[in-house]
Amino acid sequence: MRVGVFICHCGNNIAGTVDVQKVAEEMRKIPGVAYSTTYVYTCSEPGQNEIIEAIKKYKLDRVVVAACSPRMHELTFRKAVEKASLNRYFLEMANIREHISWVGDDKELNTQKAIDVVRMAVAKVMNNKPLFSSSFKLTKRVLVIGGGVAGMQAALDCADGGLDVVLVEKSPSIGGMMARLDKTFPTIDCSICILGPKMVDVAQNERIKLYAYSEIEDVKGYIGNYEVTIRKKATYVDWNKCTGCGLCMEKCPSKNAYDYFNFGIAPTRAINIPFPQAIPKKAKIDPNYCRYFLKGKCGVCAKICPTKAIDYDMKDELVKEDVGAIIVATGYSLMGVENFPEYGGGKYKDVITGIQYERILNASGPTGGHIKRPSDGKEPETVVFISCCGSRDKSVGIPYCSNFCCMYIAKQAILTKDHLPKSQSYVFYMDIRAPGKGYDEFTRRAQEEYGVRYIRGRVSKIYPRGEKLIVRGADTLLGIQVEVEADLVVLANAVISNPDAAKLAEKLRISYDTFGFYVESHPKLRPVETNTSGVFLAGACQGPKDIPASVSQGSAAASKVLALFSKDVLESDPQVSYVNPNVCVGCMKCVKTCPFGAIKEEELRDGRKVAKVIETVCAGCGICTSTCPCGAIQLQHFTDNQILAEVYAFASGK
Amino acid sequence: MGPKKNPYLPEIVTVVRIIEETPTIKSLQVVFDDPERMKNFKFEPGQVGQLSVFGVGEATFVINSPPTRKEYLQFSVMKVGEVTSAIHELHEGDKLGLRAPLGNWFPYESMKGRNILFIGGGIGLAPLRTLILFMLDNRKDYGRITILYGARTPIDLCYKEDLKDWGSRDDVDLVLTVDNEYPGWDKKVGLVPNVLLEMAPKPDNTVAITCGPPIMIKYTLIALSKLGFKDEDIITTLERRMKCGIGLCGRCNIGSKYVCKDGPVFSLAQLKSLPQEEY
Amino acid sequence: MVELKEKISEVFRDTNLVICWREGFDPIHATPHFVREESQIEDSIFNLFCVHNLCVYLPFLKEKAGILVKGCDSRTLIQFLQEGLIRREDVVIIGISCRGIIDVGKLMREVLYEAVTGVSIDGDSIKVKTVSREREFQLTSLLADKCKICRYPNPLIYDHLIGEPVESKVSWDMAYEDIREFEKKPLEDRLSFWTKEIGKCIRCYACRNACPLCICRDRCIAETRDPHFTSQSVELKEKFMFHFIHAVHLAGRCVECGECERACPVGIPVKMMKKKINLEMKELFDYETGINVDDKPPMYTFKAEEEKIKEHEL
Amino acid sequence: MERIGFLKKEKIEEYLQSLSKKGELYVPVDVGRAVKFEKYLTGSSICLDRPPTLPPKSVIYPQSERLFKFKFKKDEGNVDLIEIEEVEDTKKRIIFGARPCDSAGFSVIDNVFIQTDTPDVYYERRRMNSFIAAKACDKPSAGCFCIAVGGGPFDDSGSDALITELEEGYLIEAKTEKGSLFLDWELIEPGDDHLEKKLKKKEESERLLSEYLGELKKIEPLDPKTESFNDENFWKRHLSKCISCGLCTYLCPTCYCFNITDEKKIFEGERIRSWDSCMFFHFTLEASGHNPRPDKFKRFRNRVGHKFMFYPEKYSQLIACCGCGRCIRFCPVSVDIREVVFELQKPRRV
Amino acid sequence: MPQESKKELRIIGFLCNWCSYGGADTAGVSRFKQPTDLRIVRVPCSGRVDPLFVVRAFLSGADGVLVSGCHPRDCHYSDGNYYARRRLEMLKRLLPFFGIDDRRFHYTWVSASEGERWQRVVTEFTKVIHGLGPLKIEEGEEIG
Repeated sequence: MRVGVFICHCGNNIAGTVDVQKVAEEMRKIPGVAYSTTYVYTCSEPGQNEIIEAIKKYKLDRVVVAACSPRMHELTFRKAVEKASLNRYFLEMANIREHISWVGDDKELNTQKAIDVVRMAVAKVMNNKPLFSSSFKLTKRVLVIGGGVAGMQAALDCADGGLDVVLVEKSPSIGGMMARLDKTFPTIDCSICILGPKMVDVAQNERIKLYAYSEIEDVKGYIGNYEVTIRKKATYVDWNKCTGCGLCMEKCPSKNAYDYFNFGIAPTRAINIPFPQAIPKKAKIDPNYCRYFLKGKCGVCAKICPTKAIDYDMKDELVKEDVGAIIVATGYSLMGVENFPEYGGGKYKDVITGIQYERILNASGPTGGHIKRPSDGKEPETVVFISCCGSRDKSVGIPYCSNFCCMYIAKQAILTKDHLPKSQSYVFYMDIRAPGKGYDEFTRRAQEEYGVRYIRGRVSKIYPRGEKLIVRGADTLLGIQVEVEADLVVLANAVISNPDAAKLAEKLRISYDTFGFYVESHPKLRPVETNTSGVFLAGACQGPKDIPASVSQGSAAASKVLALFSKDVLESDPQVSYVNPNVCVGCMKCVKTCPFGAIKEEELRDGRKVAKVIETVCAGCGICTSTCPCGAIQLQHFTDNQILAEVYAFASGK
Repeated sequence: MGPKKNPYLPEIVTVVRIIEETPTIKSLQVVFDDPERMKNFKFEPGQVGQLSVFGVGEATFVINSPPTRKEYLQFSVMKVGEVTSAIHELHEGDKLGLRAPLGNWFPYESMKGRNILFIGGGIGLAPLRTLILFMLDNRKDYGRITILYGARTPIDLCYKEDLKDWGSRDDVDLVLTVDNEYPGWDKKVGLVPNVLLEMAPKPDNTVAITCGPPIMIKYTLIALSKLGFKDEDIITTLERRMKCGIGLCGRCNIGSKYVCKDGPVFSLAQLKSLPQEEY
Repeated sequence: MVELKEKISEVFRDTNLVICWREGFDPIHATPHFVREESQIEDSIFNLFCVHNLCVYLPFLKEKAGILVKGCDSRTLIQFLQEGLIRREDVVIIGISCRGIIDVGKLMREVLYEAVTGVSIDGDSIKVKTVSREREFQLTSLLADKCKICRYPNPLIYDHLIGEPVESKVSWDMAYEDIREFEKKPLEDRLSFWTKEIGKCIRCYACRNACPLCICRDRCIAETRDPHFTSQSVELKEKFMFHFIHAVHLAGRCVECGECERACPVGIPVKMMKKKINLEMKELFDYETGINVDDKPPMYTFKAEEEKIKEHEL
Repeated sequence: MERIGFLKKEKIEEYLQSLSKKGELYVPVDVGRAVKFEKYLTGSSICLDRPPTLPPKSVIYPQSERLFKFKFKKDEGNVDLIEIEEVEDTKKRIIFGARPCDSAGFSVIDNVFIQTDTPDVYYERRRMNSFIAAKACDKPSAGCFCIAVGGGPFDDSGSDALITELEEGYLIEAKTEKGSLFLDWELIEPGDDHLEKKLKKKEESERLLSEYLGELKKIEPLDPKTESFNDENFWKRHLSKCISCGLCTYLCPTCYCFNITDEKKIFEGERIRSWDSCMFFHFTLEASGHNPRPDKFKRFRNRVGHKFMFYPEKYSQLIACCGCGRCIRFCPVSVDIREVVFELQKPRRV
Repeated sequence: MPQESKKELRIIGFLCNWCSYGGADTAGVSRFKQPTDLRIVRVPCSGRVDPLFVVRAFLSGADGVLVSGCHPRDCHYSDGNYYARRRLEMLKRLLPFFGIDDRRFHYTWVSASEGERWQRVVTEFTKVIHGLGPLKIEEGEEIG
């Protein structure tokens, strides 16, 4: 074995507080180390060339670079050793900058620490094995989960790029949250007017296969080769026959069904089309309210339907789709009004949430766009908006900002004034967050042009007085208690993850944070990737974000998929686990603990049952290796012996 | 009597040349660091040595260069375990430990004047090579020399230089075979025991010497018996896990015989007198 | 005894193999008995010397088998089933309600290992005849330690049951009193206790091979160089390493049958370490080994919110 | 040259203290649930009333020992050099209180390790420098069968001195020249008067053992042609219960199989020889994964074969078993090697 | 921070690549000064840390062992730290049974952004180990 050790000065970053010459000398004494040197900037081109030359000149078969963090330059040096025809896994890095020179002042101790750490890396590299990736084919189809604006954008971009897309939407229509909005900030253009055409594009695109009112049942496989099972939920209406004429909805005698689309601001019929622009524009029965399902008789819709599309016996249907990549764009949910009892949420009808108010403002909403308060249908004169309801409130477990409330409050206040010129809006806020393009100007317009009164402070209590609601709070700027007599109170309720977000994440084997938002691979550099290769994120499922951000992410995820599919075969990461069938005792504990389902049972020719790793699914965490009692399954590049070699090298430094 | 020699102490040797025989087999040529020792070192064809990679351990290999050529000692090593992997990591100039010679050897004296049939598979040609070269260096002492050698693919054939030489000699019959058809391969195709049956060599005045993977040996022994070879005329060399190399540590025995000390060379007649074990 | 043989016969007709006991080389030793022929049934016994946990053979058996289990042994079967190491349909279980067995090691030490030529049991007393004399003991004084704190005298899983159910008055706390007592000692005393005990170890691996849950057996990492967790040297730290391997691999799996301790020729209290872990498993995960087939061994599962694991402050 | 002496019981401690000055003294000590040979320290209480759990084998043949150390050095050309440093142990060791079977065990190992053209210098050195006094057995212990394999409770082969415990003291008989080490003390009184008592004791002890063994009185070496030996079913029938641990071999005074492994730190290392057991799968496992003795049946067959067939074949019909009975007494599943050997010989007996 | 004494103790840390190793990097980038005793071994995930590595480190001469992974729910491999938490907790409770002070072994969670937290963990853990002094386990039988 001929190990080469290269100690980087990193200018003065390392050499300033570590005696790099001494480290190099100590390494030279180690048996098996054939060459040891220092260089000013090892990562520079001449620095890399130095390594390449040394490998050739001294016939090195292993390389240790002691420099900065491997998280920074491991790939750089792997490529360098590869240029010298060494397998890239014959490289190890010792981190003597971030972990030593930058955090310790004592040069002598730093040097000793560096000697130990580099020696440990030398010990490890001596146990390294060459690893080779294998290639596999991929299915060039993509699954997009969620038909909101992010998902639609992703689907359209993928389709434009020539990919077949499977789009799965949980609710009866695509459109998501944006379809419910009245206007969008800061341009005040009509939300459905800009979204509607996109929805139609999706419907009409031949490359997009839409499953509305469907959910993901199961995901099997791995990047390039997923098999997805989709549950098409029963609508009790044969959508092949339904023309969306709406006759059934008109005649339906169950008039008190909960209107999910309108967030329950007013009831709808048990058979309904959620909104006029719905795609697909098809009816569906809500069996929780339908008389036929509740009482066993009615059948009005079935009788009236001109195409005989009603089918009360319809069952959920499972379909399978093969795809090579998955874009998750499942969006977000909102805290319900009942979560704010201190504001009388759920108790006073005229305390509503921002999204409910959005529906009241909307021309296609239950009030036809006329602002009427829910309790008595009167036009409000005083409207109070309260920001940060739930958001940034550790006491309810939501420390984060919901991102867009400040903006929509300003928008809704402006619209209120437009609708009811005599009205006056108040906004209780903590601080105004308007960092987007044209955003700050927009909130100023609300105050300056529309006379919206912004009060910096929290509301402590809301209670009724006659027909009015008294909003009592503090004005922290003036340092006084204020009371506003309001006709309508709008709560900017917190954005939360979907209730089933965790379940879906587990099916997809992606990570999610404490709040149920999906975790990207890297917050800055890999914002739409997940740690499961082949699964990408777009929109608010990753965290609260507004429309432009969601749309950009939709496009970004699509471009990632297109880039991925530009190859005909994929290469697997060889840093995966491997089972030595001669050693495996077949206890299958690894199978049970693998978070990725990457290990299966296999029967050998002699009838013995052993574990086997599906290389392409294995993500390389090594849980199996620390689970396996007999050491039969080893995570390549982090084998027991590689780690133990470091432990023993650590110990021999005494 | 002076102090007894410590049989466990290796002598230091230096690797002078490494030959990559196949992707998994390397041959090492080593010389003793003590030039006197190199000069006086004596061994017989078929004897083995224990190579030490210090810190990793020892493993047994046959000295496959013949006693008639003593510029160096050659060992061929297939990469299978810890020690052999470490040996594969060696470079020219590296130091090793060696305990040799150990074990018995081919009874070449009693083979004089007889025809010799060598049957080898894969790295199993190694112990045969030492005897083949030895016999070629004493060619007149022996009758016809036939060598049947097989491997999985042409890439897996060892000692390609030797094979070229033997193939071109008039006084050696060389038959090469590989397990399956292979692009560009114009010699025999088939498993060694089958090719042997096809060749149907005459057992008269012939000694058959075979070495290869256990399964090949098993069927070759059957084939030879079928061809009428007497048990005394069938000679094989065995492999076992060995540690001490001097018949003490107790793991390489077959019945009362220790492969490291009483072997590794056995005639089929001897093997048949031992308890049945998997070879 | 008639009942025993009848049951074995019945099961044997179905399985062609019943693992039970017969008399061993002297009257105080029984030995596992693999009944593969009808004629062998006659030799089968069950008495106070049937100490072995016969389940140890099951995971390696390639055939269907009948097996005799005492209450404590039956937990092994449940643990096997939890871990998927055997299939329920491959075993026919003859359970035996048990009043306790003799600590044969203790008995041998009592008679200074003198060869025993005869034994007779009368009520609560046991007469042991050795080559030179006869001695009488109270049965309770020779009872195995595990039997004194037995909470499961009746098999928890069986197809056939022999004997009247036995009541146990032992509580969880009583069963783990020894561990809590030991933990009252200062750290240094604990270390020196184990230094002395583990110092005796000869790494014969009898504890490991007698353990029904040590399913690696031949592949144990205490003997390998890949992975190289421990060397073959007899240094104390290497012996410690072996016992840690043993304990850690049995975490949340040991059913406390005590076979490890019984098998140990030099009397190391090997079971204590596992009992300590079991105590923690109960406290941390409310998990007890070998009780419910549907339980999951705690080291192979998790909860996102662990109620009992608090983050450690420095 | 036989010399006899007598040591009063109350003088034993003083005696052992004196002995311990002549070399490293090992005596059987109760270490809690087991009796083990340990270095004698003032105050150690010697335990002679029961057979030691472990034979004193490890005193002369340690469970693990360093064969040599090696150091890595570099020359000017940065080439790794290796320096070997042999370990030479010339310490004098005294074993007091072995059993006759334990001493006989050393004789078995002597044949293999010393009577060969490549003697094991480590064992030989220790063996030559050690002095063994065996204590004769008064009564048979569970599983004892020394007389069946040519030994006896008062046998002195392999011992330098034989001790007989009498009521008032110990009769010490030197059996070799080295044995005088145990007698050359002022504490020792003339012993001839006690000889008769000893013979009586011997007779009694042999009678007890013989009665205990009943028909299992004599074990002959196995004929290499023993039919059942190659019959797989025979081994299945008798050894299904074996759990394949190494207890029998590690407790055996005659088992000597070993392993050699290297342990390395960064700049140095050592080659260690440690006990191994033929009952272990790893014992014969080859690097390729092939194992000529892959199951416990083949391994046990080899163990029985080694002791009762192969060894006798090589060493003039001597059996490599001293009949101490430990493998029977302590086997977790009570495998009885005598029973197996008898069964193997049955067809011939009938 | 000035070194009080140059006498270091042997502390080894197993850090998961994605969070804690990154956290230690962040601490470095931010120049958060730390005591120098700790030597870091990078592993992909805290779930890769076999409790036996910790044991081996102690038996080979470590005076303190630190394991750090991603915060619960933040595991790069989604479940690794959950398994680690159970196994390491088991070990932490087992060590004192053998007489090894459980304060010598600490496991915790540090994310890639928590440079300051990492500094605190290292500083305090090192202090704890210095408070306990070197771990002494008898050599026992010297090999022959």
